[in-house]
Amino acid sequence: MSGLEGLYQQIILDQSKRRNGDRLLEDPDAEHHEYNPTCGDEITVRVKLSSADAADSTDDRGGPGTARIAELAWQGDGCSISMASASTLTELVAGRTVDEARELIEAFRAMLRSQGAGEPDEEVLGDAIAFHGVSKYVMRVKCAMLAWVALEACLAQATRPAR
Amino acid sequence: MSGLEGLYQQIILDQSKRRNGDRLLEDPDAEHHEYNPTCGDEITVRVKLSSADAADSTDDRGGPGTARIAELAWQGDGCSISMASASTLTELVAGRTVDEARELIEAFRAMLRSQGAGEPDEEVLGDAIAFHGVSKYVMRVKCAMLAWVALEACLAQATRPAR
Amino acid sequence: MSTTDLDRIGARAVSDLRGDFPAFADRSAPAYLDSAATAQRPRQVLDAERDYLERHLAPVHRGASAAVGRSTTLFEDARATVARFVGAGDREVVWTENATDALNIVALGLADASAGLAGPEASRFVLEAGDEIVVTEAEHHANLIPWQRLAARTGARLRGVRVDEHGLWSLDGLAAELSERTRVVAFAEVSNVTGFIAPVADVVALVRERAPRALVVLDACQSVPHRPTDFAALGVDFAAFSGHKMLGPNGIGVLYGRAELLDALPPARTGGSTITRVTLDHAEFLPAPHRFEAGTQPVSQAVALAEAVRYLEAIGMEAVAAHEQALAARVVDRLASLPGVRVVGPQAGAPRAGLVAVGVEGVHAHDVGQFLDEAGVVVRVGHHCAQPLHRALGVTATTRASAHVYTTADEMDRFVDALGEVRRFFGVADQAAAVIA
Amino acid sequence: MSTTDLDRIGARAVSDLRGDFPAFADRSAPAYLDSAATAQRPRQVLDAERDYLERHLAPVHRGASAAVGRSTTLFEDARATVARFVGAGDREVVWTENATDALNIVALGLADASAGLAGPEASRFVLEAGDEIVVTEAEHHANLIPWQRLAARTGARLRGVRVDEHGLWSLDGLAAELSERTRVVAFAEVSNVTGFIAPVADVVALVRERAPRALVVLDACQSVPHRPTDFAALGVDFAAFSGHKMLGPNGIGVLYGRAELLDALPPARTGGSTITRVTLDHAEFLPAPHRFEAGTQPVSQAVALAEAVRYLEAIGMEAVAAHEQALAARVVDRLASLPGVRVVGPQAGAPRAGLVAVGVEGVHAHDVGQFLDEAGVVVRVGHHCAQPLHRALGVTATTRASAHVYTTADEMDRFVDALGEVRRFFGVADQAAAVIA
Ligand SMILES: Cc1ncc(COP(=O)(O)O)c(C=O)c1O
Ligand SMILES: Cc1ncc(COP(=O)(O)O)c(C=O)c1O
Ligand code: FES
Ligand code: FES
Repeated sequence: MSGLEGLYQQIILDQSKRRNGDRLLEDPDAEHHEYNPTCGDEITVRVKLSSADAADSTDDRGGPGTARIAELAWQGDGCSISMASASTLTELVAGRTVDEARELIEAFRAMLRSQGAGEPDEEVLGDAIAFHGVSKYVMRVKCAMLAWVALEACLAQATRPAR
Repeated sequence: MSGLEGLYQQIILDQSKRRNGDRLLEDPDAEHHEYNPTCGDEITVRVKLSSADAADSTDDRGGPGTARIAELAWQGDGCSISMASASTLTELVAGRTVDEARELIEAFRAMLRSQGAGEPDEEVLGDAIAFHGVSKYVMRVKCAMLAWVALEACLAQATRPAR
Repeated sequence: MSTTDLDRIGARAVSDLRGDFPAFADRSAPAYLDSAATAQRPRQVLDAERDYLERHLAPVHRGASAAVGRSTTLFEDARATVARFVGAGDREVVWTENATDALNIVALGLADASAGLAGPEASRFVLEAGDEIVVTEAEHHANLIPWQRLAARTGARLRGVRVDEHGLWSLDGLAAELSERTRVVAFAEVSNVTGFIAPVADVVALVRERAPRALVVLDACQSVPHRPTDFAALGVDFAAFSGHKMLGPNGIGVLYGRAELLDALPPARTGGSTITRVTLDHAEFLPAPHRFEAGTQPVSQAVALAEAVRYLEAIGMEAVAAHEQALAARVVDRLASLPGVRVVGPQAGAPRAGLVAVGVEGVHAHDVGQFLDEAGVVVRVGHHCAQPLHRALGVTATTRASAHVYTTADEMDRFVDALGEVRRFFGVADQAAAVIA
Repeated sequence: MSTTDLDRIGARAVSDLRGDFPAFADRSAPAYLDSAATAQRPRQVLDAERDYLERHLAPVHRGASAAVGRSTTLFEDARATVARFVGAGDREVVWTENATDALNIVALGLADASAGLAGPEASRFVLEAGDEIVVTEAEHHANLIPWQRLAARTGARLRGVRVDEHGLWSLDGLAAELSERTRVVAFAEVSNVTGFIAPVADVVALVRERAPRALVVLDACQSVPHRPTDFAALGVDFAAFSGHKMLGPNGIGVLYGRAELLDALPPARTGGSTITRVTLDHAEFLPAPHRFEAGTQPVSQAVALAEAVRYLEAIGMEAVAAHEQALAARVVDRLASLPGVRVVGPQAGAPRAGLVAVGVEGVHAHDVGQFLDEAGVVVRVGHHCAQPLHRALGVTATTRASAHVYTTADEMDRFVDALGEVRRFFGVADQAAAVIA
């Protein structure tokens, strides 16, 4: 796969046009605005959580990490990578618990920092493995991370004890 | 003559100890303080002029340039070159007209800018030719010029129309 | 101009001149079309700096040794060479870190004068609430934010000359912003985005007439490296440019100022070598240029920059300008027939400097840049440190190709050709575009 | 330590190490004993910069190209290397023009915070009339005048810790100047004139106890190049040093600051690359370090400085300190028996850094320097940018020899030997001196 096709896989080009989740979410539980200083692009991510249900809990802490992401939506503009990444994120996190989402974000970050090394785990990352190619392009890693970092900030906000 | 002996001719070492003119001159017609930023040394030159006498005038302008330097004195401290140069200057200018002193200063400056080239004119410069060697040492030219530049400023002051 | 003409610069073939640049030794290297950001350096410049470092390195202006004398002479000769190159006196060239630093020195100096940190000699630099600073909307952030800060520090008001839909401002637009209250007019001689060449002499005449109390500050970053410059003839008060855009080193820039202004402007940055007498409580400053040169200066860089100047002078700045402008004109001409590609700045036929920024409909500039990069064409994408301009153009980012002495027509052609492919790759090409590409 | 030991530095013979330095290729070259002003550079450092310029030169942090990616990675890796070397986090190292610039950035940032140019995050930087800034009388002008200007800008008062007849200050003397009103304590870890090594950790502890509102600013210009440094362990708030004194290039210095302080300090110099969003009227700044790095940075210099760090690390900073301090100690010992020569700073037996400044009775320092120069010994003469200290010592100027990794015992001996001749040459030697010389 040539460099460019490795970066812009068809699924990325498609997602960048599909823009899943590109809309206003009213009354979010958390919202975060992220800015990419290298290009000036911005994104605002908003989430709604459904409160933790004991039966849903995967551990016995029953803490805020067991709440579920009921809805994620975003607004913003950026390059095809950032838009595709926001769209993919929207698909992937719906219905996950906060802890699960955090693990996903961590795995995504690790893949993007790999500089092209290794094979991403499709079990964990699902369609997000399409962004593995981005990790070879240091200047574009931020594009792929933009929505994910914003979600991370939302989750921190939403699960902060004093909220 | 080795480099060092060319720079520090015996006459310079002697003059630096003799320090002709190193004293306070009361009620000067002009005074100027000069500072050497490379080393922090300073000198204050003061002069008294005797008013121009028509018979003394070398031209028929009879302007301020024909006044005579009755006395020059200085106070300050510095390296042996600057002290010797002030001392030599004191000896050389006494009794000269302002115009003559200016010519002397210009000749001295030209010699110091020569970077060692040429032969200085003893007729014009007298004992000051001993400073020819300084012209090869760019960092020391200012030392030799210090008192002379101060005198130049005094003369400008003293002969300024509105004084 | 035919492509054959485009392959010559002054008396030399561009292909021959490229032999001076180690960066182009590998002929398969991509086309480097980002010289407006930073230029490549000829061997002569690299060698001059290395020779200084290997054989003459010593402090300058301090001490009595012959080594210091030699080093000082090289340093001050470099200043004289650069001064002559831009129509300045030796004392009118201040070394800075870069052009940004140079512009800050002026803005911060005015702020200090306004805060009473200088004597009566600096009274003409004192700004008061109600005074005005005029910039254009097209300015690089380096020639905008320092003025915003000056406004905040003094209570003065910042006014922006608006740009039209191509990003261009006019003398009329400028005239409308000028008044007795105007204290600073700051603008770029050549825009790093639009390639617009400002009529500097006309601006100066207009300012002197309409805003007699204003200082004219010229951002000459994109002009000094590319065209003949004579600050004295232009009549500006201050000007700034950088070494690294003119085949010289990073880490050095120049603040030009008319001698009597520089001698009176308080130095924003203070420290060793700027002073005469220092007590624990007080310091007195040297005249210009040394009052601004705090601490150990970029000496090896000054020596190398002087060599860059000699290199450019050997080509001839008229020839440099002609070469680069012809390349850009050809790009603009060719792009006129490419659908979905919008050229920012002067349109086909109008004068422009040797750079061309474009927007590609439906494709983000960073994706365009990535595509071009893969096609072996290194361009700059982004807001080019000119966010207000881009906002006025209605885009976040553009894609810019820029030329220098070593740029070939073939490289510029590769830029245009690749632009012709980009929309199809990203699946946004319309019928018409598909036909042409 | 025997001279044999003095000819080794860590695991290497100094004579072997000198082979790395092109400046010493000519064995008849004079002894270069002015490294405290600026150091010579090893081939490794020169090559690293040239390699970057020939093969990797491209802008950093802007654009999407692979070239920019490579250049950015080299640039940020260099920052990480330098950060590790001084016990700092990557975000705690800001590139500056030189150490002077770094100190100015702190002082100007405090002034801006005090003038209301920053948000509530900068409230701890706000100085008011009646607040106090404490420096020592021994400071380099770079660590004095910026504080004078800050005092003038804010109405704060500058207090100076006095030095004794050798030019030394003490913890007690410092303690007497501290209070609740103290907002800044600025001092050099190693004096460039006396060679005094300040007890930094003790100073920090004292300041935290007596002056809890004070920021501790360390001038590390003469320490980072010569001894192991760990700013985090020392607990200082800010620190400054220069590349050119540590075998690296001119045109680059470092401001260290604790991350949370740097993120809150307003940037004095503004422009491209320091910002997030910019409108015509307003700009928002990035976190540290980028908020301070306005305009095109000294990228090739950063790459070279990182190589200088690796070079020093390969020797080992403990070994560097031991070598240089042993050379200086030996000079002080030998000078003790030379009449008419007064050693400034710590006397024989007391710890001192690798430099020795002297006064020669009856001979002006510049004449001493000229004599030494002719004897093939390059030293520094003057006030060494420390006029208040010299005034306290009762002299205008002194003569200083300073060592670096490449300095040999023989070179230092030539300094002492020539000093033994100088008074006779200028006709001021007394009987005793004549016997010894
Ligand atoms: C103690 C000290 N502080 C500050 C400086 C200033 O360093 P620079 O000139 O590199 O800014 C120096 C060097 O001259 C120094 O020795
Ligand atoms: C028009 C213009 N002004 C100012 C600058 C700033 O120059 P530097 O980054 O060298 O300070 C640039 C270059 O980026 C520019 O193109
Ligand atoms: S270029 Fe802006 S987010 Fe990708
Ligand atoms: S060294 Fe100061 S005047 Fe000569």
